[in-house]
Amino acid sequence: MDLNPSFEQRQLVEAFSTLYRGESTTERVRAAEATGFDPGLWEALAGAGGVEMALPLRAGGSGASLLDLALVAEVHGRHLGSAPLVEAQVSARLLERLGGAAPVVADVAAGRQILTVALAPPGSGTARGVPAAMVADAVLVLDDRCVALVGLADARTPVHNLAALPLADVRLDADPLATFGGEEARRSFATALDEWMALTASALVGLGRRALELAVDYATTRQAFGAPIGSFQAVAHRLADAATALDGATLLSREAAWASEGDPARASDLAAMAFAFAAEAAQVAGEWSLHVHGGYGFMLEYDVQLYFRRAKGWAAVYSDPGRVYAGLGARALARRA
Amino acid sequence: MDLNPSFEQRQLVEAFSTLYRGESTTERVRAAEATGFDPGLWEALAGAGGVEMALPLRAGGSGASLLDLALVAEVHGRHLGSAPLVEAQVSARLLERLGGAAPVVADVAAGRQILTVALAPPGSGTARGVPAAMVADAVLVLDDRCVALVGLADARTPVHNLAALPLADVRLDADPLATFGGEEARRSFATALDEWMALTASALVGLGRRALELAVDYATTRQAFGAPIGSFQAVAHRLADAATALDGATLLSREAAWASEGDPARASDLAAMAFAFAAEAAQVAGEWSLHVHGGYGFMLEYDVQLYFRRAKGWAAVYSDPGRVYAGLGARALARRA
Amino acid sequence: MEFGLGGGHDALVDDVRRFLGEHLTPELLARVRRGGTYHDWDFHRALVAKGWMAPGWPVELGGQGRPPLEVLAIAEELQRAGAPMLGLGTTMLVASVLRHLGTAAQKEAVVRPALAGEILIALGFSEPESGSDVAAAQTRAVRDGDEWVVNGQKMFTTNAHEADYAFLLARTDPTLPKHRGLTTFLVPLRQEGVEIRPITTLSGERTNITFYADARVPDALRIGEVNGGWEVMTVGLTYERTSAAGGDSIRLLEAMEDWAVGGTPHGRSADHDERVHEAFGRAATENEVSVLLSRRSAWLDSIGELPGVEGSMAKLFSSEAITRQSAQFIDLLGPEGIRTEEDRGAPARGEVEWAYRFAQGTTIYGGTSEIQRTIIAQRGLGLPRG
Amino acid sequence: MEFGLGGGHDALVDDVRRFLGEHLTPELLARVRRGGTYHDWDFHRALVAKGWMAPGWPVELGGQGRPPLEVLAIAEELQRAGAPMLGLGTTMLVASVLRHLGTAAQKEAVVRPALAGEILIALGFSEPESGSDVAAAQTRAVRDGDEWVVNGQKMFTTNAHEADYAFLLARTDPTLPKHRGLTTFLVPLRQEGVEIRPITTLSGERTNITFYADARVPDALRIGEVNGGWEVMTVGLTYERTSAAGGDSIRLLEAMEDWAVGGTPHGRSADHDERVHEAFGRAATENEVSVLLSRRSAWLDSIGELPGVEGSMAKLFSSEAITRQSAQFIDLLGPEGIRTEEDRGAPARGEVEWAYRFAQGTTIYGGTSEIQRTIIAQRGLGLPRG
Repeated sequence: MDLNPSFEQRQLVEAFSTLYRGESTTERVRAAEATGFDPGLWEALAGAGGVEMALPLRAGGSGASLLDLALVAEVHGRHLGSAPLVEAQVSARLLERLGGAAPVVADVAAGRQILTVALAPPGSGTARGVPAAMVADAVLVLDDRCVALVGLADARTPVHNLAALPLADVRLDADPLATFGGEEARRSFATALDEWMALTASALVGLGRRALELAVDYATTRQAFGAPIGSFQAVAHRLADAATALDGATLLSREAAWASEGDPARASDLAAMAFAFAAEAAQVAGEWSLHVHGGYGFMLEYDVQLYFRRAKGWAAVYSDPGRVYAGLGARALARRA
Repeated sequence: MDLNPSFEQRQLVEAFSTLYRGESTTERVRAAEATGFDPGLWEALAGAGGVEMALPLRAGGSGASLLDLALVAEVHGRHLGSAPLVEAQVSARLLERLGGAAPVVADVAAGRQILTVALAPPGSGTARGVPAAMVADAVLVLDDRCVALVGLADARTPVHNLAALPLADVRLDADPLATFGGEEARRSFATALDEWMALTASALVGLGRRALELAVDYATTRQAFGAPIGSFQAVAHRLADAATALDGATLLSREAAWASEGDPARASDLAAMAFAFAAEAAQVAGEWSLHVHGGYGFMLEYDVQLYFRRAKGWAAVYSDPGRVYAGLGARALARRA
Repeated sequence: MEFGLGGGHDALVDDVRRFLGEHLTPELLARVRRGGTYHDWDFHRALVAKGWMAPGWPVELGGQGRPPLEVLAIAEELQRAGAPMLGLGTTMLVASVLRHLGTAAQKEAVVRPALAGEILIALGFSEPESGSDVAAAQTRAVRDGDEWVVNGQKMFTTNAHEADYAFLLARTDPTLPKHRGLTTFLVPLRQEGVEIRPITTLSGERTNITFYADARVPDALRIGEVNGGWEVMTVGLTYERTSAAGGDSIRLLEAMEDWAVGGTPHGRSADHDERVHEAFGRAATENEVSVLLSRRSAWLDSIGELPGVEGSMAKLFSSEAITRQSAQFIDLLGPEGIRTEEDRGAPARGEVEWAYRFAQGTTIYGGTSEIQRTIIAQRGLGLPRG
Repeated sequence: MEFGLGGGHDALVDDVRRFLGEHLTPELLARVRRGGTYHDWDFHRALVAKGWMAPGWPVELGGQGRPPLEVLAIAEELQRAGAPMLGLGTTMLVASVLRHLGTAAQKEAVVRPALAGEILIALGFSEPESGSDVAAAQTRAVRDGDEWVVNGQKMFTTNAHEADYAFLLARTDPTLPKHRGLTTFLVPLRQEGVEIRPITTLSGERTNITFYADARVPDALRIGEVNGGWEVMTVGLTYERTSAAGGDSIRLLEAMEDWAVGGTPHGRSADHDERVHEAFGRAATENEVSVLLSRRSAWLDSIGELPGVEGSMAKLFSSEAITRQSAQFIDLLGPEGIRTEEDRGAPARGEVEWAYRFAQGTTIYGGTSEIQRTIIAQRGLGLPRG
């Protein structure tokens, strides 16, 4: 066990932190709320190899581990990135694993095309609430028969949502751009979902930690009844609980990402655990930070509401934590039975 | 609306408070833990008309309302009465409503015989965890066909339990003492369950309020870091939440009892609501009061553990609150559909 | 002991519902939600015409002389329907203060037109540097002959842009101890020295910052004694704290139940799902408790007792309940739960998503949950002060 | 970054499990539970023989020189199995303090036999009037030549009836400020001036009140400077706070899973019940977090950093988790859940009912949850002191 990031990982985090500090200020996040997408941030991410890094060397990528991507996702979450980095990385890896056409993979790696992935099976010919679908070019969907790559241009309807995410309902009536059948394609798709959960857990951790920092800063300076409000137990003890949960979520989400190579047998369970636990920790941090800000927290002008809304919304795109826990519990019992 | 008890109700509460203060001290409660039954308390209760009062005038009772009984049940809970008053009252009313033999009803009313009621339908010829079954003479059971009055003498096995209640598993292989068939018997049995829930809610409220008082007393006198611990928000705000929940549970359990005559259409829902909410409020009060006592709370010698154990156990005899809430939700949806 | 509200209560509720059917049109609700101003002059005047601006006030003062429980019944129905009542609420809070502490001239000049639906009054307590600790107000008022000159800022002056006056807490003697140098005024808002800048909130409600730069207020519009403002505030804050969120919770559960029985085209199936059923049963129970806690306050009021701790309990419990419930309902709806009301596919018409944002404010305004818990602990349980 | 513990870890865990299979017999577990003394000399000496009394200590001091993560691995397995370790825990805490602050003679006279499994040491911090506020201790120690005379009482001196010494915090100068007039001693317990009175606890554990009436302790058994006891305690309390409840939680979930797959003759069916599945998945996740938080502390220790805040987080999280989980598991079991282990029909062998009682203590001893939250808020987050 070594919980310190490697030298390369520290460099990676520092490089992306610099990028996000410049290209994802809260002013930029606000400016992008109408579409949920900041083209300037996306260009910068693509230019920095944000998608390419996720691909293996054989596909012209830089072969980053899922743990490397998780550390970047923490930075993404911390800065509320208005760009589908996680979706693009996960679907690029999936397409490559499925054996997608090399030119398409190359376009995706370079950020010239954006892919995304439908997290839930489609019903009645529609994939609902697909993340990033308003800004992506195509989506990977798993239906009863196969994994299909479906073009998005004329197939999407925007979904107005709490978190200002570029979600869309996607009609699947046009012919797919490509299909991938067989058991292995299904397994690859399941792996992609695990990767999405692990990376989203990391993004939620970054988001939650920043929300907590906002609360701590505010509670340290704001005075009431002759003392900083952070000196009152009613405030301080809540924040201590949030900090503890976020530390736990940090460890768990990093462990989940590490496990994809380090402990494959547990990777899927750990991804689900990390997703559900980080979702709850981020939600609590968002709600308590908002609350600690008093009336200011309720003003759109203050930043904390940006975190509050995304803490709930980024996770809800896939599932509430309760259902994920239920799935974990059922799997554990099935293994024992 | 008038939330003040009537003059008669105040007299009733005062009379039973005096009785319990004498006959159900915590020393007596401790002394009765091995059996869960204090014969002296039972004699006193029977002598004071504790069961008789629950019967209508036509059956030689004093025709107390369910609300009158609820106020007495609050006193019972407050003093952790080691006697099956609620079970005896509910089953006496049920037997009378079923048209049970007058001499039996008279014996029951006078406390010469103790009846109880099986809260769950029996399975495999056994009614499990029947309250008061170790000290009662007979139990009323609802099975697929009818309501049966079953003698207990040779049919019971004691159930060791958290709350030191005189529970037993009851074998139903002997011939019943009496049976009561038909739809009306079923409905009467359902009413008895509602009454048991409403009265148990009141008992839990009394128990919870006393647990809270113990915590407030302790937190007011116990010093740490140069101040009474009740002046710290970490303690005070928890107790404020418990007090609020208990005030809510008090109003709700009294409303539920009142509704049996005052608003029969809602009586069954309100009884379930009161039971589940009072169970949670009492559990929280028990746990937090125990916690506020620090290491002392963990000593058997201190009284607060008596409340802590019964808060959970008295409710669990029937059900956890979650299942009761689920039943309420399902009923509400069925009505709307 | 009696929990029934009597046949008159049912008739009154029916009457309120008929009124709402006529006046609270879907167009009005949509306009209010879109604009964020939870005051509408047409609806307000319709309420006044019905006598429901101040139903509990004596007839001779412009009310209907209704007992507190009838007043509550009207308020419960209006809140449950989501009627725009913020302007009425603040105006009546101030009218109640003036009824007790105002001069005859103030009653004539302010209370009468307020009850006639002619003017609106906003609250100016909070400041950029003071919220829960309201007595720390720094806005200055300095005497100048028959007038006072006001300088400072007030936060969250909701409806200032519709209102005629702000009920303003100002420091009139900075040399006195914190609670002793304060005075309250009714500051006319339509004057040059007042600037009103809108604030948009998380739930879309519009509120305002108001800036006072040499704003003038005649001494005749001072309430209470000079430097006696804290006594006035004590009365005012007691009225403010009675605001409970039980009605909003009931409306939220109804929206969820509509969703559950409506076929749930895209959400999770609510049939046979114990998690949904449990959440619904729990919410219904909590809502019953909220209603009972509020009714207890009204009943205490009706027998001449001041519901201090009891009002705090009603406010604390109902606001924390809607905060829990709205978060849990979003979870039950799954990915569909975060669709906003602008989305045509939103379950429960987007009410749940909106409620999750709205609920966060209920634990803040009218006294935070922390303030209520301290009141309950110290005044209710008698725990020692920290 | 690396979360793997290496192949040596798996082999070590296997070794511990083999050891437990041999020495932690069902009879021993039953005897410990029945008697309430969570110390057993045979088991203790078997651990010593295996080198697992102080596996992290240097070989020359009687340890095995294992890195902190291996030490934790051994402790995790022992806790998860429910091995009686309270006597070992307090003894090693004191040995650790003495290793840093003891004299050469104390190391020879106390640490050596302690590590050899020959003597046991209990803790004497809490008093009737001081618990969390441990520096408020009133027990007096007065110098008398080469000895000190001790008078006072100590609460919760667990295993005093088995132990040779109590690690005692006493006031040696009442004229100095609270934290400055304290001194720590190793008081021999087998002497006339010491009375040990048993305390039975909610979970059946036996602890003790110890009374000191002119009890004598040689100055050679003073630890640290005279009036320097608080510095000693600071070291001691840091070791105490590392106690986490993750292993107990894991054992509890395993018992519930056994119940769920075992046919559930009388309880509710666990098949297809989303509420049960959700609780199991949540508990498994919380247990993973508890393990990770504890491992982080051990890892920090291994790289030479003091896990202060991190230890508090591990302790806080794991103890609150088992408290929530045990209450919820009782609920899931329904009416069957309150049957105790004496009941032959108890589900999960009564482990759940017992855990509900046991868990309440975990949020108290070794520093209450409130103390941990204050440490995390002030030292971890840098929030201002109250």
